[in-house]
Amino acid sequence: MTEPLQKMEAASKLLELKNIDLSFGGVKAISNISFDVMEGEVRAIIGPNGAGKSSMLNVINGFYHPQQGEIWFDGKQRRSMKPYQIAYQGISRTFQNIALFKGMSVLDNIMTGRFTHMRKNMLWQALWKGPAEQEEIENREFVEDIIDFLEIQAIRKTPVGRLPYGLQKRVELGRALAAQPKMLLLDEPMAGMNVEEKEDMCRFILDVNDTFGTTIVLIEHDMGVVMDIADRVVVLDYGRKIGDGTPDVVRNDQTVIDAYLGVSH
Amino acid sequence: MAASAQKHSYPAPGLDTFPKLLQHNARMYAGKDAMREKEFGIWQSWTWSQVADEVERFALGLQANGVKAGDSVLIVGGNRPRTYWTMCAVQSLGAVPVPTYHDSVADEMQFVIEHSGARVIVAEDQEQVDKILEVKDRCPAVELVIYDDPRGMKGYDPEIVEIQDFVTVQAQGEAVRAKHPNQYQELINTGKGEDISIILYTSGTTGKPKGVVLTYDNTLLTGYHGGLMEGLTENEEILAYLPVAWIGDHIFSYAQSYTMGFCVNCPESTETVAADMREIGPTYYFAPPRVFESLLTNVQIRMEDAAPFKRKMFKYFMQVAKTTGINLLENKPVGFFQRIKYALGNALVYAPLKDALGMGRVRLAYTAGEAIGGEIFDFYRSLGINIKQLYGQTESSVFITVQPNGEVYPDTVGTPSPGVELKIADNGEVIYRSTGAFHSYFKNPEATAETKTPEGWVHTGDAGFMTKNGHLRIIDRAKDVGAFNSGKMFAPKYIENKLKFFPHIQEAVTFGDGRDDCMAFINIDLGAVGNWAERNNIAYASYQELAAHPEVNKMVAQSVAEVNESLLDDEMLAHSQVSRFLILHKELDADDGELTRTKKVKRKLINERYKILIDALYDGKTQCFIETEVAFEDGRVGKITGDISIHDAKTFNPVAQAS
Amino acid sequence: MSADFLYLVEVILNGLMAGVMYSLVALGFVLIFKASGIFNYAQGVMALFAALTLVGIQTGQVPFAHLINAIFGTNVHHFGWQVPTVLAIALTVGVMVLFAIIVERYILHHLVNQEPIILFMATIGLAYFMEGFGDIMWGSQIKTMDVGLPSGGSLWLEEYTQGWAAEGERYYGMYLDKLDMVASLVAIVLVVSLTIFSQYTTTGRALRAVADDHQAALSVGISLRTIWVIVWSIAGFVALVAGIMWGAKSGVQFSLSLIALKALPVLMLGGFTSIPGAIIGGLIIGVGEKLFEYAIGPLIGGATENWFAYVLALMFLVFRPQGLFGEKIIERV
Amino acid sequence: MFYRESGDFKKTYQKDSQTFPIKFDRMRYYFVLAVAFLVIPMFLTDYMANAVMIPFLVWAIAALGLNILVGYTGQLSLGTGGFMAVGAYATYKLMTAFPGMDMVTVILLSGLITAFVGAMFGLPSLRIKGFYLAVATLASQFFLVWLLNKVPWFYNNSASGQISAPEREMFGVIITGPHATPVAAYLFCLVFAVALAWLARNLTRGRLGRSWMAIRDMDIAAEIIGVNPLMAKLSAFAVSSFFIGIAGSLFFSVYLGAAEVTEAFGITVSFAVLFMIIIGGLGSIFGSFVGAAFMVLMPVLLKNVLVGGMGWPTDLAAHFEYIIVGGLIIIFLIVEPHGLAQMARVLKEKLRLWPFPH
Repeated sequence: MTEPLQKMEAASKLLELKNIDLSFGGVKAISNISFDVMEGEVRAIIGPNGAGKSSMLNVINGFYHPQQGEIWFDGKQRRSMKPYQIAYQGISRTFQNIALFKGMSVLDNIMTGRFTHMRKNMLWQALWKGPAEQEEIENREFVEDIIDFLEIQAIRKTPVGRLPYGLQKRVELGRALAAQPKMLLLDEPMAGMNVEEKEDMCRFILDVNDTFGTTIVLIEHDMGVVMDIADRVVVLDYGRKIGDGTPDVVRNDQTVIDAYLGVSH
Repeated sequence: MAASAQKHSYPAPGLDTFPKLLQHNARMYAGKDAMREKEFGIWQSWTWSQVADEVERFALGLQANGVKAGDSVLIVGGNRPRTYWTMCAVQSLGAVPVPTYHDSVADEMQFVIEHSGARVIVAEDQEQVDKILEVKDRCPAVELVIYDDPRGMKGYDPEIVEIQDFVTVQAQGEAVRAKHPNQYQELINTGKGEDISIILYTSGTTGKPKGVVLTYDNTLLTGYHGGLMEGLTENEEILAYLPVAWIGDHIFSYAQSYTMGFCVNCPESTETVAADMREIGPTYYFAPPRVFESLLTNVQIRMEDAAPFKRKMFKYFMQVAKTTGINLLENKPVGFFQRIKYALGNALVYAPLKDALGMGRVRLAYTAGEAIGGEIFDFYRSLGINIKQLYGQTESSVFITVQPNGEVYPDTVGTPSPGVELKIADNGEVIYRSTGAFHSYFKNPEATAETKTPEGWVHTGDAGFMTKNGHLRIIDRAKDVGAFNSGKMFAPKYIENKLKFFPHIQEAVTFGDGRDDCMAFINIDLGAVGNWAERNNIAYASYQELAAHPEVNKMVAQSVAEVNESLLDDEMLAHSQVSRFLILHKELDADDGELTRTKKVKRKLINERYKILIDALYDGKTQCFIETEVAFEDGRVGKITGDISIHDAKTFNPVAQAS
Repeated sequence: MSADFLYLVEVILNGLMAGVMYSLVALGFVLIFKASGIFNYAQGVMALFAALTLVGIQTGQVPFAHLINAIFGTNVHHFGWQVPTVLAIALTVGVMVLFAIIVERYILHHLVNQEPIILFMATIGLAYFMEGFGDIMWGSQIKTMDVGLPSGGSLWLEEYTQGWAAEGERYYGMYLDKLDMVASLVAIVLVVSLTIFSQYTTTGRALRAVADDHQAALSVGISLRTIWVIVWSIAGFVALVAGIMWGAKSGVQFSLSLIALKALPVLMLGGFTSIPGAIIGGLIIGVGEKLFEYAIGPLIGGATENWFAYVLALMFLVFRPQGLFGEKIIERV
Repeated sequence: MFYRESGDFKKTYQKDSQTFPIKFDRMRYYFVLAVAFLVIPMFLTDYMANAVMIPFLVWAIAALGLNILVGYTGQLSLGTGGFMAVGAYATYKLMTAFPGMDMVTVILLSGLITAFVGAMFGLPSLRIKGFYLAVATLASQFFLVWLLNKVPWFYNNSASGQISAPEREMFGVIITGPHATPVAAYLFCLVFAVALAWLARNLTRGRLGRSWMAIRDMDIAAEIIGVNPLMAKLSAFAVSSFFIGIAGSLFFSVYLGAAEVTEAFGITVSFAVLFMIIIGGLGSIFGSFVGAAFMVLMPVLLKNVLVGGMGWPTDLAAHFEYIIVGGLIIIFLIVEPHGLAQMARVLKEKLRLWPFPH
């Protein structure tokens, strides 16, 4: 358990949320939550259903705009931004219910993930030959690395709609990775998977964190998984933060046990 | 002797090692592809000169890391270019590559590491490195592990052993080359044909694996002569998908590639082999019979789903192919009308089918390892695929016999390859002497002496005989072959296999060793016979009841008679005709210890347990009562009793037949 | 009161009544959309088809006479009898129910789980089909619709309002069409009865359940297929009413199917799921386009009715994408 | 059955991502091009050119344009007729204002002008989705037609309210006006059709095309990836209108020669083009051509069979056309929502797998 601590001392804060309040038509989804994410760590958000976990992710990637509070990312305070602008800042994510582009192949889905890294304008693309093709090939090389990394070579050109659930999740991770994000948000990456698929997914997440040094924020229900792979855990309940710390600390926190762990275990 | 004349005919004078051949190819075929690997979605390719450069840098890098002549270097990896380059790089240094199966578990790997005394290991990826680290403390000699795929290796810093990236080692080699440009040339110049080129561990079904030591003269010459005989050129394409630690892959994808100068293609992953094969369209192909068999089954299953018209068309043209295709392949006379039909079939079925299987361009395909079913064999040949059987083993550098073009028979394995002398020993065992005959078993002089005589004859362990037209037919493992009291050979498995060829015979056990004639136990196939019974309105309640039915007995007797008649064809076996047989009252079962888990007959146990039946067979009785213990599925033990009738089989007189 | 002001009032009243006519068509759209999520582009053609059928039955036309004559070289046109209006209307309702059953059976049933946009395009196909079919069945010449509705301007109103203007000699009184007034009445009756139907009858409640949640509706034992047939039948009936009104006003002809296009902006304003929305949307558009034509039209060449409704709806939508009464679209992430 | 793919492997990404990666397809494509450019002009009659080939090419261009918007970007539009009218009137104004300008420039400029207009009408697409947008695009249809009809400047104050194309030459051959040779007009349209198909392929295969499809398939996910929805939709509207504008331009200048806006570019045009891409195949360049061919050939055939062959009155044949088109739309949406192109794809897959059924 000394390893994550060392990691944190060396790293700086990549994301800091200060006193975030979010409500929909008077209903509070998140109230006064603050926490931070260190560069290079795996940060888990846990909590019972309706605790505000997904809302938290939506705040981070700009889908929801909190009524109050500050968001600091990469050393700068964030002004109100559209999600696509946030993508350019280096945050990408996966969705709880797979949100792949159904009409495209695996390769095209992941290539689309390279969007923020492609620059050639419409005229070059219309001509294709030359700079646009060159750019396409460079990005294809990058994407092929990811395909190799996720071991999905055999399905490269398969339309995503035909894939089984577990593989779709993997492709979605690939699409998020293709953006080379500084921070990766994973919304229940292992939901609905069998044990074997979960193990694979865990390995990929840790490998991503390891190989690319990507900071990861994830929501997950499987406590075993969270305790295994997270460096630090935030616990939410009814839109409030009730615990924060290393898995060991959280596991032994009485409030957390009462509110959450005690119930489900 | 013809063999000795060829003995030292290298592809060109002085090209007696693979590193020298590589340099030669880099000059001859500089811009031609030597290797391809499907990776990152496309076929990454390396020309011969690029390969030579990669190998040179890695060799010098290995040298910089202390690898020297005589060392063993363990290689654990799949079919990837770097795996093959490592072999050549190690050979460049006069060291010996020891490829091992990358799917072996850590303990198996530990044995090879220890036994070969490797100090350096080149491993493909994290998975392999993990296995090595797991057994590292039991293999103190290992000093350095080099990995090919850096994936997941970033955090690795075990203090017990040094770990390096393949690329880093190559960079070290490059630095050496910059300082001493001629060093590599000097290194490979010292290599000679009689040097050890490789050690291959045979998987060994019993006991510990044995390391087969092969010299350049073994592998290089055998591969070269085999290639010349088949007319292979530098334009062949081959798919490397079988384990590199297996002699076949070493000869086809390494020795022959280097000697003939053709291109080796590595698939993207094990799941994509079929797709990758279709893309590449190899011209030279090897597969064990089970691969051909499962491909055929696959074809049949897929065709079952086709629309009735298409299915009929397929069946019709496959029938045309059966009668015409093989004759065409062997340049035998074929009528004009038949040719037209075949051409039509080719357009509609054969060519697209071959293309779909990735065999559209295959000029030469080999199969070996075990007997291939005649049906399967004929299927591919009738499509126009020149598939041939060969017979060989690790100790012979593959080639002992090959079926020559135009003389392909399903039940023989062909005539001796170039440079092979073949004999049948007195006990019926096939022995040979050849350029490919191995040097020795590594660190195992006893085993070497057992297998290889001082005159250079190698025991194959297989029993066989030469047919009248000079082809070798393999019958059985030599140790399973016995002798009748007359001293004539008794090959139980050969006869049993012939019996089992009938769909209604599930299992057969024959007796004859140390007896006057041959007797048989038969197990009927409950599925097939049960089907038959239902169709003929024969009621039955159990296996036993069905087995005792007179109609069933008649059917089996008919089959036995057919086998007996077929045995007449071979002088060596004509006397092993089954004279009496019985149908067992129960199925031989692995749960009862009568079969191994892989469904092989345990002869010794059966000899003991069913002694009373065997005696009855030989005593000439027509009935015999038996009681046997059986284990039920729920673990209880029960008894089955039965009164078994014994039948005389129809036998044929060899002399009468001959006249 | 000045004459100009009175004229303005007249324009507004006319606009309101035109709006009611638009609403009448829009109503059919809303009904089907609510129950099946289908945006039925064919609603306008249904009105045309219903009107054609009504006139055809009433006047004793031989169906497919054109086709029969072309194939057999005969020359048949009429049976030679007249069918009483009430009976003809009843028969036409029967045809529209039959039509609903056919649509459900052969189209909707096969498109159950398709995306809305596919269903929409299917109704465009249906519209084309019916247009051709209606023409082949009843011929494509313009027909007059006579079901006994009053027509022409209301003289009584004209006389009565004549004195309102200060300078009476120049003012001829308000001109309002009697038919428009009847149509407004009919529309009001229709809306009220539909509301009652959907609020107070079992079938009506079932319809609403289906609109809310297909699965839930199925689980309480309502057959989706039956519901769809009912809804399409009602829509067919509404189409018939609209067809009668419009047909009586301007003759039964191809352009009748284009009133569907007029209904679209109404829906955009009112929202696709709201019956009151359809009414109010229709009124807004009716009044708006008349006023715009009155005030701005002469300045820019007139005939602004062709596009005004659309542009108004477009502007409106940019600020309120779900329409006036539509439910707020909440995007789930 | 005809595919032989063994040995057809790719060593570069360039080769791997080419439009026709399979050799057989590539050959077939070259064959079709050769026939279109070399063989057809030799046998082209006036009737074939005017009744079949030229309208086919023009409609194919329009269908390509609409397919970019509907098939690739998922934004249903019913404003095609209006945009074609813009292209046509832009061409008329350019031809009459700059008599020296060559036709290629005129047509490209007309396309650009339409692209601009299209982008303007695409602005609401950020807020409006689905049917609402489809209905909103009707606004552009009606408004544009009204505008072009009402403002005399657009038709140079001609008394009839018609516009008619002056005579213009390319390489010394007359391609517009009453004296144009059909072969020249055909080739002129063919060049545009081929070039624009190539352009459409380039745009749809790269970054821009993927951003369109991303918006179509899952707009929220697309935004997360960095796709600006407004830019994606506007660019789709602009590119689509560019194509449609060129189609309108050719329709007027090369095909019709003279046009009146309410007749030539009414709402029926919008629907016709929509039907082409539904029948041909949404999101398919090949499908745009097939759909156009179908919608051009079907009435011609029907007319020849029913009127010419069986002696029916023309109006009856026209009614049948409606029934057939409407019926086919429904059948296609039920049986194969991705149109003839998808059927061709399935057939191709079947042939590639032959003799296996799957």
